[in-house]
Amino acid sequence: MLDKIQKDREKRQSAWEAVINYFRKRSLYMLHYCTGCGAIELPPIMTSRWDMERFGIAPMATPRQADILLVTGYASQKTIKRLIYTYEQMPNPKWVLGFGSCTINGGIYWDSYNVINKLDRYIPIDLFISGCMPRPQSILSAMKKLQEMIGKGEAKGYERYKQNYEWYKKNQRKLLERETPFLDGGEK
Amino acid sequence: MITFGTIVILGILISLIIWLFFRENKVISWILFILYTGFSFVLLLRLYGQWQYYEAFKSIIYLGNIKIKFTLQNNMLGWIFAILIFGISFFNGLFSLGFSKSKYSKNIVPLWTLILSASILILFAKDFILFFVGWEYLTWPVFFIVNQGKKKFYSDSMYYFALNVLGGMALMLGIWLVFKNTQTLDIKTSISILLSHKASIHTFWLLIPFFIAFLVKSAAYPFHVWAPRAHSSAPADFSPFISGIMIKFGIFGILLFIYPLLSKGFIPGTYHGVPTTAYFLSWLGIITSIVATVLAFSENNMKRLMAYSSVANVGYILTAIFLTTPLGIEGGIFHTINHMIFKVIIFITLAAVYFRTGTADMSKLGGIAYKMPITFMTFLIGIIAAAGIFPMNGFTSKWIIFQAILEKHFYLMAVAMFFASTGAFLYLYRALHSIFLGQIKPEHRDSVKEVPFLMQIPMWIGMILIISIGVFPGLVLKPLIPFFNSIGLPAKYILTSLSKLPGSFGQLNTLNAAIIFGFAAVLVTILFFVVAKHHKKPFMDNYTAGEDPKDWGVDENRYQFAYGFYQPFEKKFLPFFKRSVDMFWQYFGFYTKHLGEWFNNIFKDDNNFGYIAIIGIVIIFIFGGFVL
Amino acid sequence: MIFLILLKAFLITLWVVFIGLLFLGIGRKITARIQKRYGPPFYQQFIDVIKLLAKESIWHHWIMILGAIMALGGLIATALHVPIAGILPYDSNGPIFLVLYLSAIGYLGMAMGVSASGNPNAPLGIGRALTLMLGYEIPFAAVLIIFMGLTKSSYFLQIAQSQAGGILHWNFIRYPLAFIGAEIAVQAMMAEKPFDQMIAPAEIASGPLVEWPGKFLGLGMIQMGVSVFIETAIITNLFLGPSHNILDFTLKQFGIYFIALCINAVMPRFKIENAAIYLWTIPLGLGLLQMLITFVL
Amino acid sequence: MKIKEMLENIKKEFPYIGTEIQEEKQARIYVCNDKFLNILTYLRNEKFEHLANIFAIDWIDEKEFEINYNLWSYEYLVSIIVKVRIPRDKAKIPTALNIWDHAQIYEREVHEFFGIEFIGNPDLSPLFLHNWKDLPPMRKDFDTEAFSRKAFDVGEREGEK
Repeated sequence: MLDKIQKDREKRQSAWEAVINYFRKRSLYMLHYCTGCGAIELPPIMTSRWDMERFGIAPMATPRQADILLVTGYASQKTIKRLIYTYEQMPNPKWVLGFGSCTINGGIYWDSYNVINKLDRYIPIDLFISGCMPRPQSILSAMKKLQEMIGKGEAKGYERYKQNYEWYKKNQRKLLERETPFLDGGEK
Repeated sequence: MITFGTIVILGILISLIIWLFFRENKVISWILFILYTGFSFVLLLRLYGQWQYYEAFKSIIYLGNIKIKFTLQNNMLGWIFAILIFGISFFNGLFSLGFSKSKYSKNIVPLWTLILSASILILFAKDFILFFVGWEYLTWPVFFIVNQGKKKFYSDSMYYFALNVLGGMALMLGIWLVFKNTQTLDIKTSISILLSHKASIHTFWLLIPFFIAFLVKSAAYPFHVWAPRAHSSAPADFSPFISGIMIKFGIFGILLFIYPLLSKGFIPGTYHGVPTTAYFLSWLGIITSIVATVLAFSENNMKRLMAYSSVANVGYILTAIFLTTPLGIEGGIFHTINHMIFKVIIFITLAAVYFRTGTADMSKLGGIAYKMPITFMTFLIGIIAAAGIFPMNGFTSKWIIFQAILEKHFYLMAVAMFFASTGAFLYLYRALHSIFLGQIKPEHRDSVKEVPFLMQIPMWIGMILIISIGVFPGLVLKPLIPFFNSIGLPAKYILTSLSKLPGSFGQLNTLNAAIIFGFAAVLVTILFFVVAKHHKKPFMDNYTAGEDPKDWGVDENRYQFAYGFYQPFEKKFLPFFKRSVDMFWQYFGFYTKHLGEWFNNIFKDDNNFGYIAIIGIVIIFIFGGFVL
Repeated sequence: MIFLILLKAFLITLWVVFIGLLFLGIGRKITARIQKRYGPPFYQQFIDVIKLLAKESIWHHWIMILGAIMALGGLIATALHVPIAGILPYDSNGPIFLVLYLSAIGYLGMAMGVSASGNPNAPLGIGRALTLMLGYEIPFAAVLIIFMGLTKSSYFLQIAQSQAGGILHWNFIRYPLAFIGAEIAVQAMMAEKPFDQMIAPAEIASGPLVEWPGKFLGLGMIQMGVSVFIETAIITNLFLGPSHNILDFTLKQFGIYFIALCINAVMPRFKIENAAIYLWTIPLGLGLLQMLITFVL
Repeated sequence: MKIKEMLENIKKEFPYIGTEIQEEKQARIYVCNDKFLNILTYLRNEKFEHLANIFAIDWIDEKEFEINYNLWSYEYLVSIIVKVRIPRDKAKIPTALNIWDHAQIYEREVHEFFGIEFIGNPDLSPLFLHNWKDLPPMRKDFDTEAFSRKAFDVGEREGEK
């Protein structure tokens, strides 16, 4: 009996979630963290050529109000720190879009001493956009895809971050708070 | 029972006792003070309705052939002032009793009781002699309190002293002129005599000394410079008294002597049914409020800022009173009473902040509200009232003042008053933010806590009073109906119920409006707490454009917006305002001092020129007298 | 009796919030079309508000919550005192001074709430907003006082009814200077361009709203809608004649908002002090000129 | 004044330097470690007031660092690069702080990326890199690929073997 009530409640909650998710996917406030060259692709998406506002996506100035964190391009060791700080300031639910090859595997900077290769080791990324640079169309299609995922309740990056918080913190700490050199050869 | 005599004599006696025996013991002093004010309050309360009551004292002083008789006559206006003064002082005393633990406290009880007994003389005096005695008797103790016997307050308190001595001298001159013209010192009689031969050429000049005396006391425009300085140098728990009560004596004087003369056409000439002189003085009130408002924008000392706010409110009151219409008087008196209440409350909260932090510089404060919530709520309600926003008492009286201005169709005046009224919002928000909100300073994080309950009592009472008068203006206006009847307030302006505000251009049911406001607030509160959850974050976890403040050594001190709050505004307007009056009084003081030094030097020098010159002047005067 | 008043108030509140948010949504669409974009659907603002209300929020101190409640509560109470085609929850007739000073409590609540967040950008934005407020209140007061003087009443309802008898009796035709002055003042009141210094996303990170997440922002959006409603309703009552029904009234309101939007879409932004000075010269000058023409000549 | 004359003048003053004209408005001066401050002082007095930047080159095969001072004259509109070579092992060089105040930040940068010590510069704390513990990254003997693999957990790439 109790089980049944519990199950019913879960079902109801999920129905409630589904309704809310509809509103969430139709209204996304975006904080663009313009680290690299990718920022130049944003104006065409926002202005009259592609106009992302028709999908309910609007730019916002502060992380407190944002739903999406758009990381446009590579993140260096120094920027990743700001990125994590910003991401943690955003209230739930929140999603991260990795933009361009650099966020996937470092792109052309893959063997550089300061460019992060895999961004999703440090913050949970819901969707990557491949390309160097990705064209505005692909960004828009990624947005649509993200909306679809949110609508279905699949985009759960923020919950992944909560569940695997220790793992993410460990990776972040390894990079940012290291005490020994990575390579032999040691101190300068 | 001899009420007034008792209060005056008791005040002097208590002052002496404290000065002789309890100078070091602040607690006993303040308890005596509370007992005295409470006792006097009860005594005065019993006099409501007995408007024929008077106390006469025989004296042996002769002035010419007239034997002076001192009479204290109960009157409605004086009674309402007195009851407020003793009530406010009572609660202020409770606050000060708590405040006396602080190292910033001084034992000002002996002087304060003297001031209170002097106020009785002013408020109930039937003749000018007693009025003048009370007036001077009020001025001097305040000077000693403001000065605090410290050198660093010398120049600030000098502004108070010089201007108020000027006012006192002007008052004496005025009384002499009145006596010369009417051969009587009784206030009421002299007014009627003056009115009976108003065509005389002296009429206007006769009033000028009185204008100066009363405008100085009420810190109106050209004389406003003393107010911010006196407030900032006075002990924190005495500032409420200056703003709440002291400056109202000027308004009382105007109501007592100038208003009856002007409204009966003592000075010929009218403009739209208002005596021309009064019309210009109305504009003086507007100028006072605008100047004080603009000066308050750039003020960093919280007590000075609120002092400017008081000056601005005095401007509204003067405007209303000098309309010389019954509705204007109603608005003026109502605003005087409301201002007494909310400004005392505001200054008490500032004193509470001072009590805990020991600074009056707003840039050194911030975030106090998180540690002193009651004080903050009191201050908030106080400034809402001061800004004249609806559910508080400031709105009700401002409504009547606006109605009074519109009744006379002075539309430009109403627009100008809107400027001052909106400007109040700016500096009050600045005070709210800089003192109470924003980031809390590291040095205040642990040391600051809420004031003890004893000191909260006046705050609670004040909050209740402010809100209840705001919702039920009849609480104040209804008891005053006999007075309004005596000045001829038309029946349509007299309250029919507790919550119906009268007005020339329409009425307002404050209770209904308050219900609607409460309804909306409840609705929003329900909405807020029904929807998604919220959780708390520390203050430094804040939007910093992605930077961790700790990395840059940025602490709460530097993450607070405190300097140059209205800088764009100041840049454009302040040079114009700063130059005008402050500079004038500074130069005035400078040259007066030089003149004094020059005379001083005459006697200091070894040569006998000075003596010869003085003797010469005396001889010239004597012979001149013979010749003329 | 009191329940009837409250029921009426509740229904009017729903209407005000609905129309306010609808206007904001249509406004976004129109702005998009002026900029040759497709634009969001007209009901976008409702979606935004519901999403924000469902979003988790952070707060720093309960004063923030108090401020948010005061802000929206004050503005809703204001809206309930502005006659909507003559409809009011009780027979207040729309007292003008009450509306002016009650809306101030909304702004004070907002200012207090954002200050309590501890972010210096917020008071910076509020400081700008208040400087602007000092600018637009004066010409607006001048215009209001003209009509108060003409009708000898301080009620919106009487001013609206005094224009009965066809479009030629409407105040915006009879007193065009006052209308232009009030329009400019209302543009500033809505913080539309060229008077949007307080928001300035690129300068001070959307100013007062910098630390307002989730439902705070949701309430803020409702508040924005309500304030648009109040401002357009005031202008409609003052200038656009008596309205026969609520639809008529709303269409007139929309007309006012449409003008503001069109100006907003094509304008740059004033500097802070220049905005105040502009408001004290052109609109105030127009208002005073109208006053002179009406009462003296 | 032509650039050739200018260099001849300098050479007259300091016979031990090497000069080379790059272009019409660009020249190089080669100088050994212990004398270069004199040249810099002289050049500054001869209207080369602007120190555009300081940069280093790692000649790993010759076991030398080359420090370059990029100077510009507003008077003659001529750029001169002063090149100083120092041994690579425990590289040290006197600071140019006494000649140009703003050399401080350039030297700090060079120190951070090459590990060259500027004797007399009071503040050589890290400027750009976040919490750097390895060899200075711009040195040729620093293996950036290995570092990247290790620090950023790249592992083996697909199709690399």
